[in-house]
Amino acid sequence: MSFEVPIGPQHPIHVEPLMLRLKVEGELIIDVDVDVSYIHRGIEKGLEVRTYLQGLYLAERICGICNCAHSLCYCLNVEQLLGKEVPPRANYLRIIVEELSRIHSHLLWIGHYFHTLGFETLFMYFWRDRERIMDMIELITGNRVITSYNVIGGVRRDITPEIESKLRKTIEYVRERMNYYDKVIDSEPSLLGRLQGVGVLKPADAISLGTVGPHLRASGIKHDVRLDDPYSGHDEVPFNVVTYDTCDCYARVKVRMGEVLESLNMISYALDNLPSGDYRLKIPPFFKAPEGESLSRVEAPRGELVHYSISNGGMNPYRYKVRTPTLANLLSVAVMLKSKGDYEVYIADVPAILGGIDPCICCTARVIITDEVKKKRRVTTLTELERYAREREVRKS
Amino acid sequence: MGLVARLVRKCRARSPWILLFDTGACNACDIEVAACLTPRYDVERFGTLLRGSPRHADILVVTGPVTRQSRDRIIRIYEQMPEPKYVVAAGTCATSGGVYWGCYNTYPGLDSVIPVHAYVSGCPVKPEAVLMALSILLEKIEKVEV
Amino acid sequence: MKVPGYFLAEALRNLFKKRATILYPYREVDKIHLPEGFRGKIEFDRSKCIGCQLCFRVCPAKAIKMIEDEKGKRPVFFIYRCIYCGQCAEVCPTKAITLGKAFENIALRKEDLEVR
Amino acid sequence: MIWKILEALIFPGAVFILTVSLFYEWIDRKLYARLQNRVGPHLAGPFGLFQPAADFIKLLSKEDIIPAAADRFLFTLTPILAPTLILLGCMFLPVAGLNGIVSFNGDLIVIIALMSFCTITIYLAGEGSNNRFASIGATRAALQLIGYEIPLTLALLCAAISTGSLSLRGIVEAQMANGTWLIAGPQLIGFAIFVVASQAEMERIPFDIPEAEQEIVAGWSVEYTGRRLGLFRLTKDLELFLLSGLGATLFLGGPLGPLIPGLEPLLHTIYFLAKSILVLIVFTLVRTVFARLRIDQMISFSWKYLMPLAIFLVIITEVIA
Repeated sequence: MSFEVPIGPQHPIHVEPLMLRLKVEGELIIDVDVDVSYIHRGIEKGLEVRTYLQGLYLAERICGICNCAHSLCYCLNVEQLLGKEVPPRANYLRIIVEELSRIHSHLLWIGHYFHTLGFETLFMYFWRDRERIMDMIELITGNRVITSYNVIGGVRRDITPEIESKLRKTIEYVRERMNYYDKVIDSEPSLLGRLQGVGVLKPADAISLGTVGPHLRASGIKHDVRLDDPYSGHDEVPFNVVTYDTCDCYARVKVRMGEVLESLNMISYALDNLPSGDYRLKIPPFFKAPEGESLSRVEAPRGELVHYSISNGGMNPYRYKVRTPTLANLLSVAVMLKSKGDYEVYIADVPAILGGIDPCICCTARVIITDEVKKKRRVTTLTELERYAREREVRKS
Repeated sequence: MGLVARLVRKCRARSPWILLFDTGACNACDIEVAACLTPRYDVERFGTLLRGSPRHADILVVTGPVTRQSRDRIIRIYEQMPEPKYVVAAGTCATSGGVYWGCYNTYPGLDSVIPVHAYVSGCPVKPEAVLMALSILLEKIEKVEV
Repeated sequence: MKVPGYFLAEALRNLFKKRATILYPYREVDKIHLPEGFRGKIEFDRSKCIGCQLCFRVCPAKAIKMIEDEKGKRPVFFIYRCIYCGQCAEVCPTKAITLGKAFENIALRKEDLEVR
Repeated sequence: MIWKILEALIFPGAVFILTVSLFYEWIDRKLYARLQNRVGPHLAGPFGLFQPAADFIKLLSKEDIIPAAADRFLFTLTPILAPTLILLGCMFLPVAGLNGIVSFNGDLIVIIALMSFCTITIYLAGEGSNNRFASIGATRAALQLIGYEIPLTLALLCAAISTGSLSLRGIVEAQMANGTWLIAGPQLIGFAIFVVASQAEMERIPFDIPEAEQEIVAGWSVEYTGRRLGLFRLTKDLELFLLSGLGATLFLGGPLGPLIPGLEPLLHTIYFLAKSILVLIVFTLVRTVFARLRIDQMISFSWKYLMPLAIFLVIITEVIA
């Protein structure tokens, strides 16, 4: 006997409204359908009625956790339209804040992930140590989460030597804690039992489903926008791409742990080699962008983020399109959640697998298919989207 | 007012269980409200527990502008909560829609959908502000002013 | 190496450590982290304002409305719409708008959240 | 007669047990918070001492909702039945003196039976509320019973075998006669099994599978509001008292300790409470350092490791005794 269990829109598994319709047999999940439409706000349309400057603040609020990546991507996009190059010091400052927000996002995710697995104490410790990073972000940018640090033509504030010394101290503290937590994760059997062998995604599947970011790297594939298509001075700051080849939830935790350490190294390097000079170009609050189109890519904490815009020479973009990493990753969740053969998925694995991709639904809900003939708007379900992706894959090959 | 009624009011003010619902926020307010649970802020000092089921909760903390899709859900969750219940609109988007003006899928503020007892402005709200809002609301609950 | 309860030592160590909690709304008010340059509630100096409307035009949240008073045009700020981005303070030519440190903008009625 | 009734109602009976079990919840929550480097409840009374009581009174005063789809009979019966069963179990504990309020040969078996009945009540409570999460939680609670029930019984049985008595009084007296507590010796293993299995009985981390918040919201209690929920929370507190008291009685000698003539009942109570708080601290530490297991992992853990260990212990105890 199978019956349907609705997870969401209000469910402690995930604070954001996300609807998972699970078809279960006892404790085993046999089918799943994902609906992410609860959070669709119409941001892309909203961007078209704002000036470029106002749009920056809306783009930043597509997602609160990866706001730095979104605002950076928006700024790169508009700077590309305008044909402006930001000063080198601004690039380094952007890297520092971007990596800080990556650390904050990863710590937040790891902590919350353990919370969903029922390991409350580790959740508390991770979030306690994350507060140090939040203090640093607040010190540099003036706000804890939504930083508003990147502006078109550079960054908003400079870093003082006083801030720099505090930042270095925090880096040392966080690095020490990370090394300790790494040991905890490797030695606690109740935790390993929930992580190892759960939600396996083979590298070939990961590519064909179009996953990005740490989720893809946990399947052992070396892909990182910072390396493949360096932006904002990332070609000058050395770093390693962390990959792991067990392809399960354990690998996803380990990859993010490794990335936190890498980001700490990048911040130290950027602080050591901070170029002097100006940190912001003078750009008036109201301007018209020349006609054309531009595309920018940024490695957000959750993976590759793409912004695309068309300008028709006006004060505001003619069309703006955002493709967020969670949308790419959600497809793989639907595949990983289905029990097939000896690969069994229990209801208890839903937090582990869904959490494993670091879902950020507020980035995601922007797929609406408009039926021109029937004049009806409907939101695509994930199964349809998955089918669409597969068909396209077939067509390509 | 009788002794029992005063005791009950005091107990209500000392044990507010909260339910967090996101009606379309950008996640920033969510993580800031969630950060209240953690060691630095520790909202359990007030006796607060974060509950998963609306049936157990006393205070509904809503973040984000109300989207069309989640409007019915928030009303349903509000109706599932047992009396007496209170609603806190956390963040600028929940109080007024904030930066999402001109987006076709959002409502102007939470109070156009369900009654709201306390507004916290901030983008995102600082966890300290959430604590302050809770303590103000609890004081008012004790004196039966909301 | 799998060790059940590996975490116990750290947890016990934290039992005797000082708490990480700031007892904020009642005590230890000075311990909260409010750095220089924190973007809080808008503070407005009427005497410096020249009524140029720049803040009204750049505001990304439509939190500013222009009204007429006895000295001419001036902005009104609706804190319940404000997103604390600081753009108005940045464009203001006479620095009449600054961002203060007040972050507890709480009200039981919406009308209380306004800066005039 | 009057004396006996007073004993059952006030001290060391119902009122005392309820107060102490609320106090135990406070210890549990506060210690849990301190282990996580937090403060924990501190506003309700000194150090938040009245926090559980405030929760309980608040829940009593809230609106009472019975969902239309729920079974009214079960929905009304189970919240009353569950705390009653556990409270009855607590009556057997030798809180003040060597005897419980009720004491007869074989009361250990009765306690075990009452705890199983309580789990069955919880199963009915979940199924009666006719909600998908609640029925998954209820099924998990029943499934979990299969896992921990036998090891728990065997662990308690070993204590009975090694002292040669099936009554709590007999076990305490045997420990008094021996001069050592049962935990010193092979029964240390029994204590370990007892701690693990009682975590499952009380549905706490790592075995809080039936009410796993992140998976099935609040499990079997998802539809209960107001005073019904309050009674279920009270059941959890009473279980905390019952199991920590049981552990203290069987393995730590219960009310035993150096006595001053004339003050025996008081000293017995103090020793009993101190030892059961010690067991409670062990429970809390276990809750702090583990992640939640999956239901299949839990069952296989208890059948692969706990069961053979318990049977092995029975054999050893039999050989020694």
